[in-house]
Amino acid sequence: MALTLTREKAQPAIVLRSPGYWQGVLARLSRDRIAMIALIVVALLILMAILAPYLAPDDPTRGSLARRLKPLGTPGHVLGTDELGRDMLSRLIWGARLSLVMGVVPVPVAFVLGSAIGIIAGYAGGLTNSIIMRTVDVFYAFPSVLLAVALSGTLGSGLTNALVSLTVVFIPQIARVAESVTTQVHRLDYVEAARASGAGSLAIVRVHILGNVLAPIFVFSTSLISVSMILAAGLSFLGLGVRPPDAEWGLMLNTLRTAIYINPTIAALPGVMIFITSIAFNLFSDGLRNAMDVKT
Amino acid sequence: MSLDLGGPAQPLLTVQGLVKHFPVKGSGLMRRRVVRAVDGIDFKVKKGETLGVVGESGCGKSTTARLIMKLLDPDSGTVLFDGQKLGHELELSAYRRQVQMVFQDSYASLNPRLTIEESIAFAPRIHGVTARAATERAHALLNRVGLDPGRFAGRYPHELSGGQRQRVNIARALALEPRLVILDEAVSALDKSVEAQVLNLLLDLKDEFGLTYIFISHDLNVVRFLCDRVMVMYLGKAAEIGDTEAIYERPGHPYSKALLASMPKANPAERMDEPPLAGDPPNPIDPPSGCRFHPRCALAEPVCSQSEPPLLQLGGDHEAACLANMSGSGHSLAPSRAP
Amino acid sequence: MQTPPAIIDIRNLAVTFRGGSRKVRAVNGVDLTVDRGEVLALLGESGSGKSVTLRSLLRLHPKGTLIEGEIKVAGQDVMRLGRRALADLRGGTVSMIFQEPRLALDPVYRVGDQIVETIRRHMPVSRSEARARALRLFEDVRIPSPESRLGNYPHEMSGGMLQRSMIAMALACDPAILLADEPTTALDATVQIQILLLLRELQTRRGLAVVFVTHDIGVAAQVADKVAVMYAGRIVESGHIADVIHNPRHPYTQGLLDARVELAQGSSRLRTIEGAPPDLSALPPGCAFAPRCGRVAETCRTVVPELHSGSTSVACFEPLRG
Amino acid sequence: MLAYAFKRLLHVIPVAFGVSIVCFLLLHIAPGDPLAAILPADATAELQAQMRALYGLDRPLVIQYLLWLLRALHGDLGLSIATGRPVTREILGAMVNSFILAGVATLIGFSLGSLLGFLAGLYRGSWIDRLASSIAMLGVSVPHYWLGIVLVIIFSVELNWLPATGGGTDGSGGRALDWSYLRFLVLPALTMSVIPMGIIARTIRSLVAEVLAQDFVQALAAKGLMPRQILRHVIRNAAPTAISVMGLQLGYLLGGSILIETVFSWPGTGFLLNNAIFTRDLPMLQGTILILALFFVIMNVLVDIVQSAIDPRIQRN
Repeated sequence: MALTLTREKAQPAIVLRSPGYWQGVLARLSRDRIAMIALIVVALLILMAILAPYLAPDDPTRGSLARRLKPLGTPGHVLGTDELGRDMLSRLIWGARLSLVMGVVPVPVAFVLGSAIGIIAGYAGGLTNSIIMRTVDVFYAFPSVLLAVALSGTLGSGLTNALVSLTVVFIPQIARVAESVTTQVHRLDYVEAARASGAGSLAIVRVHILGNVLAPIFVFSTSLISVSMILAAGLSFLGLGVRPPDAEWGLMLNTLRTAIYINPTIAALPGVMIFITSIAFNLFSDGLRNAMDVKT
Repeated sequence: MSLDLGGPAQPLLTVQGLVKHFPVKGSGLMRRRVVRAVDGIDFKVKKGETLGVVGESGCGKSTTARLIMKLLDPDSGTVLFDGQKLGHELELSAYRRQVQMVFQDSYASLNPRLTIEESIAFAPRIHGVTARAATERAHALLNRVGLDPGRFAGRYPHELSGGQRQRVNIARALALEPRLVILDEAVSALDKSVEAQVLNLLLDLKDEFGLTYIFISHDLNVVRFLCDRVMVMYLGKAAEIGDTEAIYERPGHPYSKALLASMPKANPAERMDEPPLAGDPPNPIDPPSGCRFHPRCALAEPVCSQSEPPLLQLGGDHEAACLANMSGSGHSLAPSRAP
Repeated sequence: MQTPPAIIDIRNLAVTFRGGSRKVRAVNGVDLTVDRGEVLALLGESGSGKSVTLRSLLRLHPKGTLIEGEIKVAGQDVMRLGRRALADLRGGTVSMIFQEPRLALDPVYRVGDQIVETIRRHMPVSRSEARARALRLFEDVRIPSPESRLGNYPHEMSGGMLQRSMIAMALACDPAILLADEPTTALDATVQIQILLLLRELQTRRGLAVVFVTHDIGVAAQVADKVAVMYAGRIVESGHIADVIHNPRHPYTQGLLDARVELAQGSSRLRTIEGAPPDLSALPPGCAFAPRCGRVAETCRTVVPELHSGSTSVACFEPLRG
Repeated sequence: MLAYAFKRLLHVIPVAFGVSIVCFLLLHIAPGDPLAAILPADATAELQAQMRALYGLDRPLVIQYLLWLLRALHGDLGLSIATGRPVTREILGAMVNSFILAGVATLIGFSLGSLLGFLAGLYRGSWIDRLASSIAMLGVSVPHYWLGIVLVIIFSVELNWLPATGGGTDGSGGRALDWSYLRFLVLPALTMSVIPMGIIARTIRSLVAEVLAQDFVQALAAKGLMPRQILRHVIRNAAPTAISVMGLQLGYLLGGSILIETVFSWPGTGFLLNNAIFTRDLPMLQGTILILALFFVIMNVLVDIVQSAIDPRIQRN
């Protein structure tokens, strides 16, 4: 049965190409008005963080006890001043830097590590799966706030420790999702067919598994950014994140707590920033989930 | 390109004592229950023939296919391909180039993120064919299964109809130039008019490439049309095996007889009055003792629940596992012991 | 000559689904009558509109579906029924069984309770009376040890048993009409014939009118008095089952019958209908079968043929035989 | 059923062991000498060695762990460095307070969340859905500790209706079912209920949509049931999952109560944890984390068992 096929000149002049999955996702996403607004808000926040030195009207760390807790609309201090007389607007703008870094960075790191762990466990199955997943289960057995607090509580405050703690919190969550989708995909007929054609594990994972599991893991991970923002600011709020006098929204919320009787509006401002960021990430993640057509 | 090793008389595939049990999820702490999906089957597939495998849900047809494909590891039993023992004389990767499979669900068996040509070209690429040559082969195969590569090569599975997708799956299975193709309910999900087109295509391809088929189906009419020989399975065992005409004309097992009689005739004048068989196919967990068919069998006698009938030759290649055919079995219909 | 009015009378039914921006014309002008005690098979392939036509009799379509035409069932104008009256009709006068009984029963209620619920919805009876009635129904559909089976959850029953339960539930309130949507397609061959024979027996005993949707000519031949063959949302041929099977007049019916594998035993290839059914969101202007038809004429491509009666009614400009 | 419960409990043992190991190791990843807090700064090497031996810190890690575990299994988690009282007793006292707060918050969150979720799921795509979904979205996005501060500003500082911080009858730490006690509970419970409200609403919304898409719903309509009667089936189908999500939320709230309890100075485990961190009271820190994590683990198991008991779809064997 010599394959006469290859000798035929069957190559068509033009092959019609359908738009691929990711093109479709982008198209659907760009039609989702709410997701696009959320994306713009996120972009503006990031821009604000990058351009903080140019945008902030004042030095965020220099204050004067003479002008403590000035109300909104004070000349020269549009958003008032904090308990040490530092300009609130400048601190909120500068605060975006540490707040975003603390809130966002753990998620991509955990995405890479968690996906790797979960996909390996899901693809290998059997004993390897059991060993990996039971270990993951141990960390998953801690409520996320508790684990983050426990780790940074013992490691001590500071940016790096907070980042490590948050990453450790999210790895098992992402690994579990990755494992479960990988196990599902692994059972599908097209993976069986690929195995049946003699493909090795690496080729199957690269061609057939990754393309089909990354989307749901990615969507899940983006939904964690909002959680991470709240948690990161929460750590700083507890005094476990960045240390004063650095500007960070959670920490600002903490230090301004004493001011709620004197100038409540000012005291609530940093939380508004956390809230906005968290909503924007959540809305974008929801839009992404719809655009990617990921179930649950 | 692998050569014909043992000559035309050597069976292409020989399956001996194949067994596969699955543990039941969530079964008791003390007693592990198992699904006896495949419980000791032997059969041969001759070169160039089409072997039909028929039976109801839970009879082990699909498990058998996956065992042959080595997608599952058997608990015991051996598979010889062209006389070579799989795993010993014949390496798995070499075997897989020669045996391919088409699944029932045309959608689930194509990667939704790959274009049609990528799906077909995947296997040749794995086996070292250059990207360009693999794509060319994919286009040629698409052409051969009746899909214009210009229109279909760059599309994704969800943009095709069920019949078109199944043609793609056939092209994909042929991309490695296999000798044996296992068709696991490959046309069952298709509409009748589409099914007819795909069946003709399968016949054409078989002639053209000298293929051997194992055709798994629950549709006895299709099996009769397509297959040279048939194996009837019931609860993980072969009830009967033999030439298609022999089985359809003179079924040797009461189950085969009932199964054949259950096919509705497309003639209002030939309506049935009594169902040939009562009850549902039983669960392959804890199958009945003795002959597994005895609780539903019209010929069942006490002996049938006690001893398990072996496959017994009825003449030529035709074998059936029924105590009523076995002299000295103790069944009242059994022929008297041969002199 | 006064004939009693048909129990089902559909005139010029059209059903349009709105899937996003596209409009899918699933049913495209169907006329259909079924008499009391008569079994009609709606025969067709997927996308032919047979199932949609069936569901129209109960207006069981997703929100936003456009239904046009007249539907009269047991003397009631289904298109004009209010919410309450429509619900009274469903399950009371007209009931339905489905292709996948496992999916059509609520998984978290016992099967017996689901039947009791149906009975008490339509009949003013006590719980225990309804229970007794459910038990009798289970005996009628010949479920072994019916008493204990009433207490089963759906997942504890086999496919054949579930379909029997579904039939029991459908007959619970003595309907005049039973709608069956491929009720044996998901079942094994030996079970399928049991269910078909059970349906036929119950139909005769109760004098039911049945509309039976199927893609399988053999199944239709086993149960139906009359058959209507559908293609692309229209009926292309209808008549007594024996006439249609033995003397098909529409080229599509002929093609379907010719493609049967049973006929091809001994020959090397099957006879097929070339091509594929049309896209329902972009139907051709004339006969929908024209692009695949061997007898196509000029008119076929521009004008939609009406259903003309003869030995069987056929919608074709170039019918076979008379 | 019992067999299932038993099996599920067996499965939890390795996880519980793992949790104990993590808690034990926490002490050892802590920077600095664990004795630094109790030893005077000018302690002699001899005294240090003595203390080390006393606390078993001179033994191999594995032995230390086993000894610690053995004591923990007997309910002995050591003495608090800050107060000198047994850690176990301190935690159990605080646990009751945390449980009351988390329980009330879960109830509020579950009631509101279910209502919003069902409305959104049943009227999918309508303005009701959009409104309910938006509220749920705000619920899952809000930094709840900030919301607590805002509520304090409004109801304590501005309106002076409710106390800003503290707990117990008139802040004394006692418990009674009267206003003097409950008024302390209102703000923290409301604050704490917001996140579970959002999560439960979102879960139930998609759950309802999932149930409505199933074939049997059409079959229910086909047998003549009115929308209200169909709704009963939908609720019964969604209930097992909804209840298990509620159980998990209770576990989360209890384990994650530190932020809210700190904002409101509510005398629970979170508050205890916060104090332990800042006084470097490591036995207390370790003990609290261990107990909370184990509670969460057990909560998970209970949820599974309850779910399998009320959901006939789960094979019970």
